[in-house]
Amino acid sequence: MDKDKYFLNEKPGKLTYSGVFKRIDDWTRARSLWVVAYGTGCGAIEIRPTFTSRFDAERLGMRMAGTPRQADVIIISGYLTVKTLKRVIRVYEQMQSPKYVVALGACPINGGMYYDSYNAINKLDLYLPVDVWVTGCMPRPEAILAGFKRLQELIDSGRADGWKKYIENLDWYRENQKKIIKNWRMPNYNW
Amino acid sequence: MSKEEVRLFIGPQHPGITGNMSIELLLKGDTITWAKTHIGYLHRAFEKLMERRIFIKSFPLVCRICVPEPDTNEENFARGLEELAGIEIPERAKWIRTLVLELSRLQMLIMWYGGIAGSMGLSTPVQWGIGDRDYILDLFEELTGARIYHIYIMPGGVRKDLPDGFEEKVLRAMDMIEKKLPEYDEIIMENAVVQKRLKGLAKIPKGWVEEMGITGPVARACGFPFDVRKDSPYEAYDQLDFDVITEEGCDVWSMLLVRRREIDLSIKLIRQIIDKMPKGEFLTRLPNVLYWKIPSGETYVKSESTRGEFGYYMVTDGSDKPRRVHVKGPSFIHGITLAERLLVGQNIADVAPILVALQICPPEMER
Amino acid sequence: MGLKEVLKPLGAWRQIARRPHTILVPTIKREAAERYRGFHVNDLEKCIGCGTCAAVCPNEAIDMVKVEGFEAKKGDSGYRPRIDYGRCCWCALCVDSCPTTSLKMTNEYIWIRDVPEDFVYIPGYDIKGFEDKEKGYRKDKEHGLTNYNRVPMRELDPGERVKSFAEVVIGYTEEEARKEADRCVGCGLCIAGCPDRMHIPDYIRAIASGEYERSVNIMYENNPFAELCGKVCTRRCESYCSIGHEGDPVAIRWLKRFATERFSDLKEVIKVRKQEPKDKSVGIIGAGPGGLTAAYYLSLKGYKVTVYEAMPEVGGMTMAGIPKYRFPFPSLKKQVDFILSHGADLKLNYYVDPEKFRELMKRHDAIYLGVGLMKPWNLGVPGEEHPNVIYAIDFLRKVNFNEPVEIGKEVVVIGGGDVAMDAARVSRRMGARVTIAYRRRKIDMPADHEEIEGAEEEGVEIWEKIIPLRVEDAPEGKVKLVYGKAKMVDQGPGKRPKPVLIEGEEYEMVVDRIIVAIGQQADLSFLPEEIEEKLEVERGRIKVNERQMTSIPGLFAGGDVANRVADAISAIADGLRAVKGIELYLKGEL
Amino acid sequence: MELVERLKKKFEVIGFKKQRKDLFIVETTKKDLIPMLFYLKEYEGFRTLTLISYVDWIEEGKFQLSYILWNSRTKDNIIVEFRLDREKPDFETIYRMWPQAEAYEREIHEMFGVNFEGNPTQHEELILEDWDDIPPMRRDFDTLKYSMERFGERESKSGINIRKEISEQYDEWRRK
Amino acid sequence: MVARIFYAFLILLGGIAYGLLLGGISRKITARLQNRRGPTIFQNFIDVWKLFRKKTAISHGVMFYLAPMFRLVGGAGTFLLVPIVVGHPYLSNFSFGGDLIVIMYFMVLGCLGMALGAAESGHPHSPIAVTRGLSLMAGYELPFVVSVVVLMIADKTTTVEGIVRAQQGGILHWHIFTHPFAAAAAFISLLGMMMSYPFQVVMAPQEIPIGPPTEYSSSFLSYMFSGRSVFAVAKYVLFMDLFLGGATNLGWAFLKTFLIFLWPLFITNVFPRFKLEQAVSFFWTWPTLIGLIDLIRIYIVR
Repeated sequence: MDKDKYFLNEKPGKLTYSGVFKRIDDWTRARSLWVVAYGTGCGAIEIRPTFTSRFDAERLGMRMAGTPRQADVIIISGYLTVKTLKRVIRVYEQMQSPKYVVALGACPINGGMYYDSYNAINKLDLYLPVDVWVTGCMPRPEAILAGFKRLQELIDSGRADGWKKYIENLDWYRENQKKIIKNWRMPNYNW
Repeated sequence: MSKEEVRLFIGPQHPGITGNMSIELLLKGDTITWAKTHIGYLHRAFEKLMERRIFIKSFPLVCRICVPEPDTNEENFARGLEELAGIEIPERAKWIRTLVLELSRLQMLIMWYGGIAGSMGLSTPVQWGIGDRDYILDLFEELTGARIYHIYIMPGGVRKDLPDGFEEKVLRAMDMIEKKLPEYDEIIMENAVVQKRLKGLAKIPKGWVEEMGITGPVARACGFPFDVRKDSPYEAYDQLDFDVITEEGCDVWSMLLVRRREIDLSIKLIRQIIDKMPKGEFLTRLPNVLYWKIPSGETYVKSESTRGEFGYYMVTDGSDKPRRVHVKGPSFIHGITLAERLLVGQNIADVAPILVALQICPPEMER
Repeated sequence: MGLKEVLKPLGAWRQIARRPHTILVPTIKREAAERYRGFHVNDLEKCIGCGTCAAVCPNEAIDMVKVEGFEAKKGDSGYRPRIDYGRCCWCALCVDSCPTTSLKMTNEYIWIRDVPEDFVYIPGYDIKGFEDKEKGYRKDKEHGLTNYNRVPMRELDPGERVKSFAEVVIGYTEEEARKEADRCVGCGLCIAGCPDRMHIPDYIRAIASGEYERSVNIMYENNPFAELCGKVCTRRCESYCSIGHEGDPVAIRWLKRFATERFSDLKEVIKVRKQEPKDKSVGIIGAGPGGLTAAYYLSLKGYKVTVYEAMPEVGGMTMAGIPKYRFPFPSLKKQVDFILSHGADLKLNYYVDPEKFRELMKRHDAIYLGVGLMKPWNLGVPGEEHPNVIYAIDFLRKVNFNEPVEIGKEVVVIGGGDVAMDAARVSRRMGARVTIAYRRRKIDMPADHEEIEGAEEEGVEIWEKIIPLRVEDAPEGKVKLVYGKAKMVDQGPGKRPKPVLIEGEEYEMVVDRIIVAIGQQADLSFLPEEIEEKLEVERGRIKVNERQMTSIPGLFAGGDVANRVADAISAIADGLRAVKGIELYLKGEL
Repeated sequence: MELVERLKKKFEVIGFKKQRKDLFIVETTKKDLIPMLFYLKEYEGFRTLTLISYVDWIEEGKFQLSYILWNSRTKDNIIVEFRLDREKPDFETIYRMWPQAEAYEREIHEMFGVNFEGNPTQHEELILEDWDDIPPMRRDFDTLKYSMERFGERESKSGINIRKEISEQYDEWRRK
Repeated sequence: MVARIFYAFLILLGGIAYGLLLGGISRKITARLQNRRGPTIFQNFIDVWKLFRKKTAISHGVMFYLAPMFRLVGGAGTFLLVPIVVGHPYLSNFSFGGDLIVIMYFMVLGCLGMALGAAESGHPHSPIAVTRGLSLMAGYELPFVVSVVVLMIADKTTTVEGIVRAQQGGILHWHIFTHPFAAAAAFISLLGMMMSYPFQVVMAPQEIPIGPPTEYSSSFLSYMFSGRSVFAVAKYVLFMDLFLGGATNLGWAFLKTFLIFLWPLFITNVFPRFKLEQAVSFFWTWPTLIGLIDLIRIYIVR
């Protein structure tokens, strides 16, 4: 089969919702956040307590999804190296809309401890549309949960539209991504 | 890669991997015929960053080298600097450091104990383990002011004294964990399916241990009593009474046994430490840290982490920044040299338990 | 696999009867630990903007920014730390190294935003609602990264001191000096305190790393009297020291003394760049520290310099006014010799009168007046002309020049400044019982507190709140001081309380000598009339512009005669500034 | 006979230091390194290779390679090191002696640019991906500059260095 | 007929809802076992709705699209063939003579459809999981067939309804008591059918996350989700009919299916998973042998 046919290259059309459905959609989306199981950085160590018995994020309807296809949220847990960024972009583009990005820790905001490292990016929002930023190093599970609470509020009120921004400004994001990922061997994903 | 072989990547985005790394496998049916470890997803260039930071600025940096068990790094770094700068630290500091190290080992082992079950799909003890580990993190929070990155063992001693009543709290937590452990054993060690799966799994040839530089619980599971705490005692370990735990099975089950017994050992050691903790000063005053220069020299300091021998090779050149700090994490050998060889011939289903048993921690491999 | 192993795991279901230990965050907010390293708070009033936090931050997360309402003032740079939570790693090194302990951490830990730009934060200025949290990481003063304890300076025993004019301060050993110098955090706030703007952090750092020659060279860049300053400087800088807010300030003076005293031959140590000779000449009236500083730098710049001094020795007030137990003569000689070795002419015993002054004006292209304050203020009470009432500077000069002076057995010194202390301590050394009488309280005394302490250790009595009313003659060659007591009247905030005489009470004391040390004034009688007319004088001091030039072109002034601070280091500063002014003037650019 | 005496007899020992009671540091030459490692492994009981490390002495134009060995019987560590020409950093592999050396050498090749002749995998990427600059662990590689150029920095930084600022203020005063 | 279809549709919806609810309950119970609170029991409804309304743009070919439908149809078919309340005009569903064999065929249909779709998805995990799933199916089908054959021979019928009717007349007439070994074999194979640990080799997240549905998302996943839950309910109902004497009204049906639902849950949370070959060899030895005891007993009793 032709490789291109596997992946739709054009951008999807706009989705329109009518009032009630949109309301229900937002409500359920806020309460059913599946997080892709990808510990991208050191924050992964605090994600474990968050999702296990002591803090139990499942109370809020969150659970780990083994594959990006089924996930709604990707947690960028701390710094991102260039090598991981490539995978993260790939994971993010494999996720189905609507999808959200939560950035944990100081590092994705402005480089954090690794502001001068040649292998860690400094500003995540250049490459991915981040919906909620939680600072801390590492953010405690309480802070992570509060961050998710914030994300839920945003989704519930229909304001978490990072994924739309990503589609609309795809060229800009791509340009930034390609600037630091030198060997762009990635398929053009559909959404 | 022949026609009937399938190439499969375990990781980096994979619930069964022990961190942000990946293992490339060639499969023939369910059997692995070739394995290759890919790392670098967490490479932050610590060693490079340390070369351009003054010594005190490296101190918050080093604990991030191994995320689940940061104190080994802090202790190693501090001890190396003390050796090079010729600083004597107070007796109490040594004991507090030992306490912190053992607490840290205990929390890691409890998490690991649940984790080995989790690698086979048994998620109940994972939840228990990480939940109970949190009580030790609470202790850390009270002692050091942070849950994960303690930034506590600084050159010259420790940063703060034990808070009031901390000893009792530690003992209470130890009692609680000790009471909980039989339940873990029931569901993990005495579980028919776990035994069936782990006994005889991934036998390491005994000759590999010294040849490859395998250390820590993996070496001890092969019958080699390698334990830095005993071999070249650091901090207060020479004043503690304990035996090196070994098992003869060389398989994952033995590694499980060794670590299970080390949980008991850690609890025992913590009790001893609290018992023998001397009073007094806990920090020697450093020179002005902003301009601290250390005479030129080189050294290799090592300590026993949960995963094996953790070493710091340090070279100073008389300036206020280290010339070179090379971190030797035990996972480098376990994760690359050993895992690549050990996985060959195993079933795909056993990859996760083997990786967990080797306790591969990617951030310390690539630093 | 036996049946036991199949059934055992089922025992885990016991757990279901227990209460889960889940903490219901974020519904329930959990308080973090007592020393949790959470978000920062800063006491802006206490903070001095020294930037130590920014220097120690491993991530360059801390920026120093100007904050409204906090202007640069004494010991305060006017900057305040701004923390970027996109950089911070919560290591609390900033807290541990904050010299004033104003920067703290709370145990607050939740900070969530939708926009990444919102993570920049000026603690204390941006109100976030957790400012008054009690718990959080605090600096432990004993175990922080700042060393608050000064290495004590060894001194002669007080009993030993009064026996001779030997130097009181013994000086640091090399080890002590390096240890003391190492306390400096290098913030540079002290530079603002120094009238001469010496590169204090630089030379202290050089001492700490053992590079003494470099250290002295740095000092000589703008102070040719470094050793003098190392012994007798009023060390305003130390009151600016950031460490001094919570502990002892770095002993800048003693360190300077240590470094300069190490070298007996300054010529070998100090590398000067002498410029090619120029055909302009400058006259300097008064060989005090200011004048000699100007002479030093002008001669380095290649000008022809002539120094005119009325006294038989150079050094001005430092020679005549400072007792030898503080500033030994050989030390002065060493420095003056070095300064003069660069080509300046010296004319001693050259008393300038109006005639000579006119001549000098013609002879030289520019004149620098560094005449100092040689005329003592009068007490302003009846009976002051009594022969047993002497003036402190006269007294000190006579002692220093080994002229005979008789003070008897019992002396009262009136005044609370450094000169009063010197007079009192010199009198002690001459065997008298000394009392200091001061209008205000001891804490109000302008004298250096170390001097006051030293005086007290040596057995000088200090009487507070005493206002002399009149001086009367007393039998046996003694003199009687009649005085009243004062009460302190508060003058409102920011002003020091005023002593007001309590009417109706009179006391008296009979002593051998009354030494008056309430200040000096300028004696400008040597100026020709036409110059004196043109010269603007403001409250007893010659008015100069920022380049030390008086209202008369080509006539520069500095030192005590022109500034209000009246100490050696500001005289040196004036001299240094005048050099630049003179240089510009002679080039025709001023 | 002491270890150093035995070593000196057989090999060129440039420097020897007993850093701790269980840590020796031996400096030798490029030529003698591999024989010495072999001797230590086979005859002295230093059977385990713990680490291969590298130091850049850029001022002297040398690289230093340090081999840390461990003796499981006497519990001693020994650091065997030598200096390599920085211009032509070629050396030989020891992975036939110790299998883990393969990965260590691969890392050194990647981060430091030393060429280990005979190592079959050293050209494969281990940590970095698509690296196109000089090997990053060399001291002449400026990581801050690289990071700022490539990853940028949030504009919120004021860029004020207070110490510089203060001293500049006073420099201005001095200029007056 | 229209009414019957309408009611069947309603029953199907009810079955899906009940399945989702049971899923929610199982999550809650699991959470309690794991020392935590867990989500609300309605969490699965929320998940399904969210997935249903999520966008998707993944395309791997027609079979890829159809697989979830196969799954749903397989589940719904099984469910609609098993009588919930025997004799009830609507709740006995579409059961008919000889339906037990059809049911067993339908139970395989879903898996096969899934296998086809997953194989189309192109993700390497999916084919591995599919081979595993099919092997496992071969494993657990054997003891199940053995025990069903026991029942068919014992009751001399091939209809579920017949088997239910044969168990009437008191609790001791239930097959779980009359044919305990066959029942044991069937209940062990139920663990395999329900993909509960230790036989969870198909979706093994630590090995091949997460098996066949790896590439599926959005509404496909929600179909799969509801298909799976209705399939589970169908199995519970079938087991209730086969071994617990069926139900005379909905109340009993809920109670008995709930009891059956607890059984895999009881095992799944305290055992890790077998390897595939371990699982298959387990099925082919212990439960099959146990089931054969009853088969032999029936012949001997005869």
